[in-house]
Amino acid sequence: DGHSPSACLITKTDTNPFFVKMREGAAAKAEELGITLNSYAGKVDGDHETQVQAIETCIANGADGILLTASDTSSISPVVQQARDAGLLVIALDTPLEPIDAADMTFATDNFLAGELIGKWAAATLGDEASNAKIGMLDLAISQPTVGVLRDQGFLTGFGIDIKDPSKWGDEDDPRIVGHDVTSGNEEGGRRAMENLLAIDPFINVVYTINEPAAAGAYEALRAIGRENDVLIVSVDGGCPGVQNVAEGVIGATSQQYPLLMASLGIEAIAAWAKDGTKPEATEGKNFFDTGVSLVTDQPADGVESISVAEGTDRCWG
Amino acid sequence: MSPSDNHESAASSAVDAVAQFEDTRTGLVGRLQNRLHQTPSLVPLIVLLFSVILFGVLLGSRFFSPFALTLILQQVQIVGVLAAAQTLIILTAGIDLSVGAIAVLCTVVMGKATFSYGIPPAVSVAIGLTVGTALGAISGWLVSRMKLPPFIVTLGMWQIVLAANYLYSSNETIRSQDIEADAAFLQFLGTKLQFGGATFTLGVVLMILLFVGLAYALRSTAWGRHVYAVGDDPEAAQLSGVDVHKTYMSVYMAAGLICGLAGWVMIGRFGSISPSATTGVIGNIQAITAVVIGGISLFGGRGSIAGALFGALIVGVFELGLRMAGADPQWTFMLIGLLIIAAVAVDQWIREVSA
Amino acid sequence: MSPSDNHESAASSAVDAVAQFEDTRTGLVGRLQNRLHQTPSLVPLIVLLFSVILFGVLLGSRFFSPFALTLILQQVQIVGVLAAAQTLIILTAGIDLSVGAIAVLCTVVMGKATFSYGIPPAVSVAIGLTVGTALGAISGWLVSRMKLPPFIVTLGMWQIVLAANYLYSSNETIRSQDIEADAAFLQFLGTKLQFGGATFTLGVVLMILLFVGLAYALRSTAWGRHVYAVGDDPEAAQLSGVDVHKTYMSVYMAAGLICGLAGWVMIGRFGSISPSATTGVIGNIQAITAVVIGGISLFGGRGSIAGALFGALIVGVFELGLRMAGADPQWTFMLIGLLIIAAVAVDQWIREVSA
Amino acid sequence: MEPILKARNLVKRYGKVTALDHADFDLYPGEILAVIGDNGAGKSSMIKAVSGATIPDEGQVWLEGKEIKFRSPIEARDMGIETVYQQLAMSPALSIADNMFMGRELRKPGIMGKVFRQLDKSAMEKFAREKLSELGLATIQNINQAVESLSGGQRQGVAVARAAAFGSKVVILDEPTAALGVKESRKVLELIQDVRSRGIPIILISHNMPHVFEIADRIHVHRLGRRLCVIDPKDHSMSDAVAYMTGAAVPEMAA
Amino acid sequence: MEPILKARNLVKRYGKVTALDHADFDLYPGEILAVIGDNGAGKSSMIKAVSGATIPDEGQVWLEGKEIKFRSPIEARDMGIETVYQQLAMSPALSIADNMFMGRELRKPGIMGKVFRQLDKSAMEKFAREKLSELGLATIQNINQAVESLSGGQRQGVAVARAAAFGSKVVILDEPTAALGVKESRKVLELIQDVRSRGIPIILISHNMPHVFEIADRIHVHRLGRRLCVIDPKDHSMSDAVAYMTGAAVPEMAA
Ligand SMILES: Nc1ncnc2c1ncn2[C@@H]1O[C@H](COP(=O)(O)OP(=O)(O)OP(=O)(O)O)[C@@H](O)[C@H]1O
Ligand SMILES: Nc1ncnc2c1ncn2[C@@H]1O[C@H](COP(=O)(O)OP(=O)(O)OP(=O)(O)O)[C@@H](O)[C@H]1O
Ligand SMILES: [Mg+2]
Ligand SMILES: [Mg+2]
Repeated sequence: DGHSPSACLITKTDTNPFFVKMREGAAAKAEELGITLNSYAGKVDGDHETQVQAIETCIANGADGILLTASDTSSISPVVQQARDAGLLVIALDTPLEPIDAADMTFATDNFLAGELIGKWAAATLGDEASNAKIGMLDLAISQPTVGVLRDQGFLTGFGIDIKDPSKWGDEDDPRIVGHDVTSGNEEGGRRAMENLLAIDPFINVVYTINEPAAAGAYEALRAIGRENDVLIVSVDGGCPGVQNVAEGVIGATSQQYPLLMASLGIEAIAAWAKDGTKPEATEGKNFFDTGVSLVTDQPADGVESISVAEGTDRCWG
Repeated sequence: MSPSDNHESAASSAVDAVAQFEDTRTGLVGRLQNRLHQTPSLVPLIVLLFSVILFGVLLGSRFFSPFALTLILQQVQIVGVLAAAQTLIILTAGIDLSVGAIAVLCTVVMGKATFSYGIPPAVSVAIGLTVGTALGAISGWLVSRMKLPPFIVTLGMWQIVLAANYLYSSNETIRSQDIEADAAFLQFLGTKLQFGGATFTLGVVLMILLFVGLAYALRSTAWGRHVYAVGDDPEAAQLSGVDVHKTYMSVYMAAGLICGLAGWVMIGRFGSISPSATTGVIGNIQAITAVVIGGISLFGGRGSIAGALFGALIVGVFELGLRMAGADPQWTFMLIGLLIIAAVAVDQWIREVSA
Repeated sequence: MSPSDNHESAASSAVDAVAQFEDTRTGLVGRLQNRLHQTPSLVPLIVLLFSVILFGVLLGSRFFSPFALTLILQQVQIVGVLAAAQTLIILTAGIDLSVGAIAVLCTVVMGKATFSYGIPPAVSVAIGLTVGTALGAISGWLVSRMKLPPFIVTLGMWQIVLAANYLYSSNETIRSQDIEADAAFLQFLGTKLQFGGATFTLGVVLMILLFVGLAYALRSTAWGRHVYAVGDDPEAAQLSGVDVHKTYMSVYMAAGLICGLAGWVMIGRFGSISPSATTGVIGNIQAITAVVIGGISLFGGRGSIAGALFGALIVGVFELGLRMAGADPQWTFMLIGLLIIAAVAVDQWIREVSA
Repeated sequence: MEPILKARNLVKRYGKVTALDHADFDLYPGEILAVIGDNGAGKSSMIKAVSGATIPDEGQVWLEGKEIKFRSPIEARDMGIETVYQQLAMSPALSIADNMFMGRELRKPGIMGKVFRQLDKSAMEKFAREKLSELGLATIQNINQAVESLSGGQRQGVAVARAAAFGSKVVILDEPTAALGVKESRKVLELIQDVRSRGIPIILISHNMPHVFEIADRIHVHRLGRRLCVIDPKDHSMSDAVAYMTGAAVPEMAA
Repeated sequence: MEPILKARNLVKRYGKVTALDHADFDLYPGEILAVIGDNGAGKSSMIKAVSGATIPDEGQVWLEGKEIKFRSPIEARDMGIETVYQQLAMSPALSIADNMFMGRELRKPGIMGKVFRQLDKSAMEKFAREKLSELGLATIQNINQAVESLSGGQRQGVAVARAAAFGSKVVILDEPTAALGVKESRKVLELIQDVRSRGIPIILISHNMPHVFEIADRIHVHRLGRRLCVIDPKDHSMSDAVAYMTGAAVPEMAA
């Protein structure tokens, strides 16, 4: 129809480095393919309303496709359907919609798997001590957005703890868990939450963190009382500062995700859709296109597949 | 009569005329100034029209389509309804930080009632509205009887309601598909009315009716006059015969009820019920923004509720317009910040010029 | 003298005594009431002591340890400094929603100056403080000269600064280790002073000195009297010879500078520099909460700045205490909401009883 | 004759200050009772206590022989006591008509009034205009003008007109002419006499002795929080009154 | 003799209202000039225009023969013009001493005052107490009392004392006795004469004709936003003055 193809990228926020990189990847690919890209984001983590408004805007703008990292995976379905009815290709990035076929395709990391990897690694690294571990859980927010729940519950599962209801954290009764606290996914929250948990039990020796900035904050709190060397911190994301922190021993291991890859693949898919109406295919044997997750650590543990920090640094995103 | 005040009798033959002043402003500008002076809520209306035209010129028919223009209405319906509640509170010189949180809690209550306790949807809606009203009543009581500042009361209420909302719902979302299947009435306000490309939802209609109704009540009933009087000066209102306590209670309860309605509108708009809806966290600031852009004084007792609707629409126009123009979200955020200051500065300026 | 007012001369031999009223309250309670009446900032201090004792009894030596008690100081240092800025604004009957955002922007500016432009850290800190002061000056000018309500100005400023902060920093974090290696001065306020289990940081010391200094300035200098006068009634202050514009400007600039200091404190506390620090989003509400729990009137002109420090500490004690007592984050959030309302209600009650 | 309004042993304390110290008070039907006294003597406190604006700490009040305990000014108004307070109780942003009818608005007849509770603005405006004309304030151009745009004198006029129009048993005026010019003051004095001629008793607080002696039937002298004495203006000179209220002389009857 | 304060053709409009309509004004050294006029005649507007509280739309003001254009009351104060405004300019929550010295606080001598800018509270309190005693307000128990805890009369006393103490060229009083009792009013009148005896001219706005005729040297009659005439109280009766200001009669000289 004469105009150049256009695409929308809608992320949960645009303040988290993860989504910042995702946008950079999409923008680079879009420029390469001559696609107009408009980016939108929620105002805060879990902002569903703004995402709905963004999808509506894309429909009004006559875009060809939408790359969506949904804050609320089930509630978004009706408006996604509206977009698909209007002829837009909708690709879920990072987080699958519920049901997963609400989107045309999903390019995702499995957040539960990401958590599970670090959980297994932590348990394996502690060995027999795992049964006496004292675990601090640094989560995202009290509104318990899904990504936070998936990572948290994945970690606990990997560590070998009964997670009860997998749709929320905080209902576990395993005595090894000292407590949960929330961090907003940044250094500030990480430090305060760690201090709070240390005040409950100063002998915490395993710390799960929602992402690497929170891990860096937790590390500062541990350093303040001189315990930075005897606590195992694990995290999820795989951003370059995070991987560097793994290299320097601040973080023991992190699950690396690939937002740039997801975004550029998504843009390519939209370009193809705009050109001749072809839809992307799912990974063999899965109902989504898995962009993968890898455990980054220099202390590999038996039975947990991992990549080295050097490799992680090559593939990191920020 | 004592002789001492004979001199005052000289006043008895005083001329009764006072200085009469004519309005010297004539012509189009003069008449406009006059009109603005009499109806200050025209100011946000003018800003609204101006911003629609601005984006129309910038974006052309993409923006000037029935689809896009009615989309704005749909996008502001929740904030609009919350702004109506906020206006009532602000007119009494208060401020309500809890509006958004109450709305979200009401959605959760409606959902829980239907899906966990098996109550018929229509009754669940009524229960949700009752909960909103009751929360409003608590705030009202604390403000009116305990004489606590509204800012504090609703700040506390905000946190309490938000936490209660997460705890009560166990952070569980009720999916749109399930609601549609089992309790479609909860989504009733999402019902669409299509006229060509233009789409109205019952939620939008409700919002407009709400503003019309409140505008009538505030202007043409004793209750409305009392709301203004209490906002102006509660002590003077008390002394001149207004039941200040009753007025506060009615205002806070009405605001709570309207927040409940906003909750129902939310279910209609989003289909699902999610305790983590952002309205709970930022709905208050959005509503306050709409109210102040609408020219309603934060000091109470002054302003017309229509302004709040225009204020919400102005923000909606800017947000959609900037998004459609492809502005980065942070730039949009920043421009809305500028807009808030600019709108109020323009308002101030027009009032001064037209004084 | 005209004969008409002879009667008034009868007043010349009037008795000069007026009714003398003795304070009938004696005993311990009476003296306490009297004391509270004279020094209302004692009220939050009492609430603070009471809450420390409460958690001390509940949690025993875990809470009553030098570690936990000084941890509270460390945890409140940022909010405390922001509350000092907020107090100044609130004393002039304003409110500042932008304090947290300005603090975060200042951290980013300090980091960028050092790491992107290679400016020496000490100069970068100065640049950061200047930026804070300049932003305060803009708000002050809009409030004082354009006569815009502070709520609106700082609401807009909040959004603008926050967005500018993300855009300017491209959301990039500067790691603690890098700062330590290349620009340790930025972390200067994180320097620890250890006394047994008790840990103080220079940031905590700065916070306390700031409160002492401001308390002195507000009570014992002409500037302080002018701040109160302007907050009480700006028109009366103007008529009785206060340079209201200068006072507003000095207050907003001082608040901006203090926000810059809060930014420096943040770097010291977190080690790293992150544009997405939560303080940018909720620092304003936290600071306002501290101020109001500290008994400072939102209507301006009344209250003592020491109250704001006590208010911040009360919240800090409750947050840590509740967490240590095993309340989960959602319950803690809710209980803080209740605390806000309860603290202000108790304050109101004590004032009434001691009136 | 029974007093229409009677108070005994009223006590009101504000913290350390005892504003009313066992004050007594009597108002007889159809009279103009002036209350005079120094600044801070407790005159305003006394009339606030009998009109429900404050609740006295001790003491009793009787209206037409029945003991009453007002908990708000609304209750006093409902019983026919209208008061113009020293700090005028007006809502500055509302119109003159709105202010005059505050708390007793007229509703439209028929369904609009009953069901939709619509105000009958035109009726209220008409009434307000009439009452203001009686006071010689016909010059107010626009009855829908906000009260804040009136001069202090005009505002006081509106308050007095409201009290005079609605008071059915007692009208209380606390320094109604303090801010008024000569001409405007005279109008208020005329209005007071007018109200009395309708049989309604009036309490007038004033510092203007000539005015007090001109229209009062009895003069209540208040001093140090209590009634010092009641004098008849025909038997006492203004100098006597001033001497009593300032403490320069002691009234015989009290002596 | 040259007027010390002179104004010509002052115009001030508030929206539709013309508060000052080419008003003229003269104050001569050492005199007490009374300004009388109906409510809303524009008296307060005029003194606000000459004391910097409002900026007139048109017209000129001269102080001691030099044209001045005040942009704020501070400038007027710095030139020795002290004003007590009709709505008292006080900060209710601050103490009496704070209010008296607002904007011209005394600092401690030595380093505490110079470097730390510490206020000399005891000196200010001592001065404030002296000035209030002169006014017969010695009964204020505590000079550190907040102004809001004073009675209206006491408050007016504080404002007058402040103006009298600091006015070096002109003292302007806008209805200083409106809320005062007989005794307190007399004190203010005495104070006014006291200030004049120090050679400082005074402008007194009042509705109380006996007071005006008792102490004024000349009387400026204001009507409908402008000066109608200036009369000598020795040549005219109070009835004349009232007739002129209310428009019941037209002054000869103006005719
Ligand atoms: N709300 C209040 N709070 C504290 N003190 C008060 C209050 N109202 C009155 N007072 C005090 O009570 C005393 C009596 O005051 P009141 O107003 O009754 O005097 P008044 O006789 O009406 O004086 P005026 O002639 O100046 O109006 C005064 O000392 C006053 O300061
Ligand atoms: N700030 C203002 N805004 C609007 N109108 C005003 C303002 N100040 C004064 N006016 C109007 O200007 C006119 C003159 O008012 P001004 O106060 O000067 O009268 P005045 O002679 O002092 O009266 P009074 O004896 O009642 O004090 C009045 O009609 C008044 O309503
Ligand atoms: Mg009184
Ligand atoms: Mg005047």
